[in-house]
Amino acid sequence: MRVGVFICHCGNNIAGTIDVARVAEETRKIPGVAYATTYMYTCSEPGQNEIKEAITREGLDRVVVAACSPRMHELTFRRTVEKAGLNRYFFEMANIREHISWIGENKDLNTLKATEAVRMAVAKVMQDKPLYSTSFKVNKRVLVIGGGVAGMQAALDCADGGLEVLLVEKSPSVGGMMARLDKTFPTIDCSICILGPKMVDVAQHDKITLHAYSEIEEIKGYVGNYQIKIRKKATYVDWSKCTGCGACMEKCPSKNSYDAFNFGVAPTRAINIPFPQAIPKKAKIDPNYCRQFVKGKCGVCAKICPTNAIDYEMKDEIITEDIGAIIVATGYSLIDMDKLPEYGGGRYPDVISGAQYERLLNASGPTSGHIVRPSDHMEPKTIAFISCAGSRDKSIGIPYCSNFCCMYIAKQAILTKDHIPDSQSYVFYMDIRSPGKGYDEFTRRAQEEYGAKYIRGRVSRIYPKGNKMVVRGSDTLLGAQVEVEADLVVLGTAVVSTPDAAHMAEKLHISYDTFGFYVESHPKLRPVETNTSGVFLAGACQGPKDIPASVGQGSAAASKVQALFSKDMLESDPAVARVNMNTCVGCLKCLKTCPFGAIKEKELRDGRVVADVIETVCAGCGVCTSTCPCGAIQLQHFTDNQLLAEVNAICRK
Amino acid sequence: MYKVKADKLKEVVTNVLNDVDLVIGYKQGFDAVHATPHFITSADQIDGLVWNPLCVHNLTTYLPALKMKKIGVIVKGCDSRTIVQFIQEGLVTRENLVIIGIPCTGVISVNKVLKETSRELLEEIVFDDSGNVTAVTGKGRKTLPLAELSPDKCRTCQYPTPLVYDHLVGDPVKSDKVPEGVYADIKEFEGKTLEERMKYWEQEFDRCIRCYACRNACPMCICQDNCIAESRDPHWMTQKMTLTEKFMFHMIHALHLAGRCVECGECERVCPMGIPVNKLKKKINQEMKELFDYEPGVSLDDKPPMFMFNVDELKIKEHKI
Amino acid sequence: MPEIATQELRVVGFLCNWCSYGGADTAGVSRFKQPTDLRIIRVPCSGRVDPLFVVKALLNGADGVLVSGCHPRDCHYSDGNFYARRRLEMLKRLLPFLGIDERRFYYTWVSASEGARWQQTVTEFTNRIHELGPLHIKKEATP
Amino acid sequence: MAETGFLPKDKINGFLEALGKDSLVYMPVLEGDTIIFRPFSPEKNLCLDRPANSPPKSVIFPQSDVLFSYRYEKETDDPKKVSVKIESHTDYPKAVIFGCRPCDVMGFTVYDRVYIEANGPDTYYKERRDKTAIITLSCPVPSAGCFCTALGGGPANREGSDVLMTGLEKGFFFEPVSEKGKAMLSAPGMEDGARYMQEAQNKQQDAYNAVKKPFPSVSHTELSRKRFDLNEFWQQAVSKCVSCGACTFLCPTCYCFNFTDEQTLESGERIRSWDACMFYHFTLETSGHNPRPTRFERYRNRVGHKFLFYPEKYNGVIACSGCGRCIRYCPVSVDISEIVSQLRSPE
Repeated sequence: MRVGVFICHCGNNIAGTIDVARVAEETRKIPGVAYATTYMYTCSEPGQNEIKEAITREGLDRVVVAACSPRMHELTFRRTVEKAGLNRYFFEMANIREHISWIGENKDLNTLKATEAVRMAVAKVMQDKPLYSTSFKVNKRVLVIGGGVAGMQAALDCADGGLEVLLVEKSPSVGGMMARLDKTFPTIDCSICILGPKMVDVAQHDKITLHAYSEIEEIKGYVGNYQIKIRKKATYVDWSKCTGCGACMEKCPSKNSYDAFNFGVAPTRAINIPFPQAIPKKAKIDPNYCRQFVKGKCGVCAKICPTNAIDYEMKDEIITEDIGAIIVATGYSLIDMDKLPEYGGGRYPDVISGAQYERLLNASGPTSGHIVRPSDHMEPKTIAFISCAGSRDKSIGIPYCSNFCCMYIAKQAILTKDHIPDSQSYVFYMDIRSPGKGYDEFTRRAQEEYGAKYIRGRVSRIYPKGNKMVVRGSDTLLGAQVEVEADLVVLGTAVVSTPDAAHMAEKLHISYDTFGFYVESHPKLRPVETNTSGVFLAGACQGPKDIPASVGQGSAAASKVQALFSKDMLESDPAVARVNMNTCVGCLKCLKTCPFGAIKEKELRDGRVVADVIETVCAGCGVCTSTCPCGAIQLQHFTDNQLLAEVNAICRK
Repeated sequence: MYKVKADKLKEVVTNVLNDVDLVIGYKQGFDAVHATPHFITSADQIDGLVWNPLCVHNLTTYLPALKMKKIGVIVKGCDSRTIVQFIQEGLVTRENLVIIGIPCTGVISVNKVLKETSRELLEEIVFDDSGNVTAVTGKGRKTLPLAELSPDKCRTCQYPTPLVYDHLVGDPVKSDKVPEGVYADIKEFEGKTLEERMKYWEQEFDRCIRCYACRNACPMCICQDNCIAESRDPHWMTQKMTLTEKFMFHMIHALHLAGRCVECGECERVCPMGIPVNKLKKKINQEMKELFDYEPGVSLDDKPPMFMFNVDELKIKEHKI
Repeated sequence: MPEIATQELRVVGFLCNWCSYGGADTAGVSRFKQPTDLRIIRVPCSGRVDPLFVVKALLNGADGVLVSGCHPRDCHYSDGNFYARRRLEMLKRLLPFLGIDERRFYYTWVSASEGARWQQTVTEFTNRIHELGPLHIKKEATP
Repeated sequence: MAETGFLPKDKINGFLEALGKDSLVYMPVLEGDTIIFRPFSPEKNLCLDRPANSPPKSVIFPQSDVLFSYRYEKETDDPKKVSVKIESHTDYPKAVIFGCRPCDVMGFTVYDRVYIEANGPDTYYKERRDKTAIITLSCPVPSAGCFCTALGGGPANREGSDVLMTGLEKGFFFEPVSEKGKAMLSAPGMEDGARYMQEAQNKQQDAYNAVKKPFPSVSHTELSRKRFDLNEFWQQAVSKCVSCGACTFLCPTCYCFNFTDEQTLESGERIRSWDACMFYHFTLETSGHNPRPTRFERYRNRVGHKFLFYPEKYNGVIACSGCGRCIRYCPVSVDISEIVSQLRSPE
């Protein structure tokens, strides 16, 4: 074997605290090493050329680069050796910068450690085997989960790029949170007015198939070749017949159904169309309230429906689809106000959430845009807004900032003044977070032009007094206790992940953080990718985001899919588990432990049953390898022998 | 008593033999104190069947290799745990098994008998219904209660009656041993200092000749011919007879049995060099019970703890350095 | 091959590529000084670490072994570290039975962002091993 | 100069210490319930009550033996040039095996034919063999499974030993067999043995009569080839075999080995280690094919080698000393003597 070793100075980053010449000299003594040299910047173009030339000049068949972290440059150098005609897996990196030169103070010890790190890499590279990726066909259909603004943007961009899109939305209409907002900051545009057209495009685009009121049942397969099951939930209305005339809704006798779209600000009918601009504009029955279901008799809607669309017998329907990539845009939820007892959320009718206030402000909302307080439907004159209601509060496990509350509270303060000119808004805040174009100016306008009183401090308690709500807090700027007697209190409730976020993540095999937000591949450089290839993120499911950010990420995810689908064939990563059929005893413990279901049984001609790896599904974690008692299943490039070679290189008796 | 059971057993086997390829039982071995596995494929072999405290072997060890055949097998309470574990791990096909269970009143430890008779050649050994054992040598006869001659596993046996069976020969027996007793030997050993323990294992393992009797007699050692102790790929061990390698082999054996060892004690019984091979596995089992409230081979619908997990592990706390 | 400097002991670390190896990188980028005894072996996932690797290292000259993976729930492969946790815990509880001080083996979770936590882990563990001194296991055997 | 010697019981340690001056003395030591040959030291628990669990064959034929080690060396000027330095290890010390049994020693005579006489000496074996003196103890009583007399041996067989000791009431009666043996008569504490001769002979005769004979005698020509080749016979006989190596590794006459090279980055060793025909790997071919895939085929080979192939090659000598270990220590009590008698009985 003829191993070539290239030790990088990295300017002074490495050479400053490691005697690289000494390392090269010691390395040269290893029998398998035919060539060992140092180089100023190995990752530079001349540096890479030096490697290529050395490979041909010295007839090297394996290469070790001792430099920075493989997480930084492994790919770079793999390409380099490949260009020189070696298999890209005949390459190892010794991390002598992050793990040695930058953290060790004693130059001699650093040099020794570096020498051994190189020694380990040499031992490993000598055990390396050439690996070749296989290519497989891609199904160029995209699944977008979630019909909020991010999901719709992603769907439209993919569709406009000529891709076939399946858009699955769990509520009866697309539009998501944005469709429920009154205006948007900082331009005070009518939210639904700017979103509506997008919703219509989604409905009318011939490349987009919309499955509203549907949920993802199951996801199988791998990038390029997923098989998914979609549950179309029973609406008890045949949407192929429903014209959305709304007659049923008018006549429906059960008037106290919970109105999810309006955050329960006011009740709705058991059969309803969530809002005028709904897409699709179809009615659905809520069996929890519908008399036909609860009492077993009624049937009013069925009688008056002009197209006989009502079908009380309707059942959930499961449909199967093949797709090649997935964009997850499942959005966010708001913290349940019961979790904020000090604010009396849930206990006092006149303490409401910012989201509910949006509906009160909205012309097509339950109060047709008249701000009235829930308890007595009086018009409030004094309104207290409380930001960070739950956010940035470790005690309830939400240490993070919810990103856009400061802005919408400012907006709501402004709109309140528009609606009720003689009103006075108070805003309790911890500090105002308004980065972004025109944002800070906007919060200033709320204070300076619209006279909202901003009080810096946490609210300690809210309690009723007569027909008022007393908001008690401290003004940290004045260093004094303040009490505001408000008619209505609006909480900027914290943004949290959707209730089934974790469940969905497990279906998708993507990771999620402790708060249930999905984790991107790299916080800086791969913000829309996940660790599962073929699955991308858009919008607030990855963390609190305002509209432009969500739309931007939607487009980004779409462009990632476009790039992925620009090829007809994909290459599989060859560093996956492989089974030695001669030594596999067929105990199938690997099959039981594989996190990805990448292992299946296989019966050989002699009747023996052995394990078999589905290469494209295997993600290369190696749990199977550490589970297999007879070492028959080996994760390529991290085989027992390869790791043992490293252990033996440093543990010698 | 044993005679009666043996006769009943022969009846059962006669019937079972009609619908299986093979029944595995016991017959008299090469001398008075040894029984030996008896592979019965035809009726004329049934007469050779014996049942008495010499029937120490765990016959289930043959089952995984015969997975494809229809087998009848005779099991004691302890042996039956192996089958339960096999089923948990899907290593046998229950439908292909006819399990003939025998409620067990204890077996002998050949080694203890030999010690008691100062290793004189044994001419005869008699088991009477009062639970006494009489050993006859050229130098005379000696009678002792079976309890004193039984292997340690019997002395703490919790499951004298098979946990799974198709036929039960004789009436169920209840255990009169306290569960706390099971790991008494482990606790006692832990009275030693670290240095003493290390010294102990070094001395014991040093006797190992790597004949792999412990491995091959072990019913849960499913790799057998593909054991990594002998393979070059993966190359975990050399063939050198250093203490390190012997130590390593026994660690492989123990860790591969983690949460799987049913404590039948065969590994220890068959070791020609008298190494307490079962001790490590018992220790691991003790921890499995503590950590996951799991005991191998006692419940058909358990799952072996090393091949599953809980997102929140109640008993596993973060460690301090 | 220079001999191991006398003041150093042999500490082996198995680090998962996605979290702990990254955490060690972060510590490096932040120039968090650490003892130099540790030798790092990179594995894709802590679930890849067969407890036998730890045993092999300890029997063959390591004085301490450290395994570090992603925090539970944050595993790059969603479940790997859950298996690791069970198996490594089992080993940690077995070691003293063999006469090996369980403090010579430590497994923990360090994320790619926890450079400081990594520095602390390496420093404290290395110091601990130095307190315990070299691990002596008899090597020769009689024929 | 006396023909025989007598060593009083209390003189044993002194005798062994004297031997230990110029050689490595191995003696049977009791550890727990196990007797194993260990280098002599007065603290160790010498035990002659019964045959050791494992014979002392590893003294002359080690279970694993580093035949030679090699080191790669780089020429500093040109890192591409590598030279190999080989170092062999044959400078063995003088050794004495004390207190083994006639059946154990017979093993060495079996090896001698293969490793010394047959096709040029195997230096590693011969060196140790020549440098080792063997003091054998005649068996006072047979152990379970013993059948040496059926194979032409006996509890007082002298073949291969340098001295035969017989344990008497007050001490040990020494009968030299070789020159090495004669020399020991002048060892410290040794008396003239003449007056103990009779007592010793009686002892030896009683022991001889006590050994059980599964068959009067056996020669490879008497065995039924037909039955030997019959798979059903073996399936019937050894379907219970678990295919471990206890029988072969405890066998004083088994001498098969395997070679493995163990290499680190700079150096390596060639190791000869015992192998067992009972192991699957023994005949496993690189292709994955195995001519003896089943356990009974492997056991057939074991019996065949001892009772047919070896005798055929070495004028009728049976390569089994009847020590009975493979019977005593077999996990499932496979009885080779029973199988041989079945092969012997007429078809």
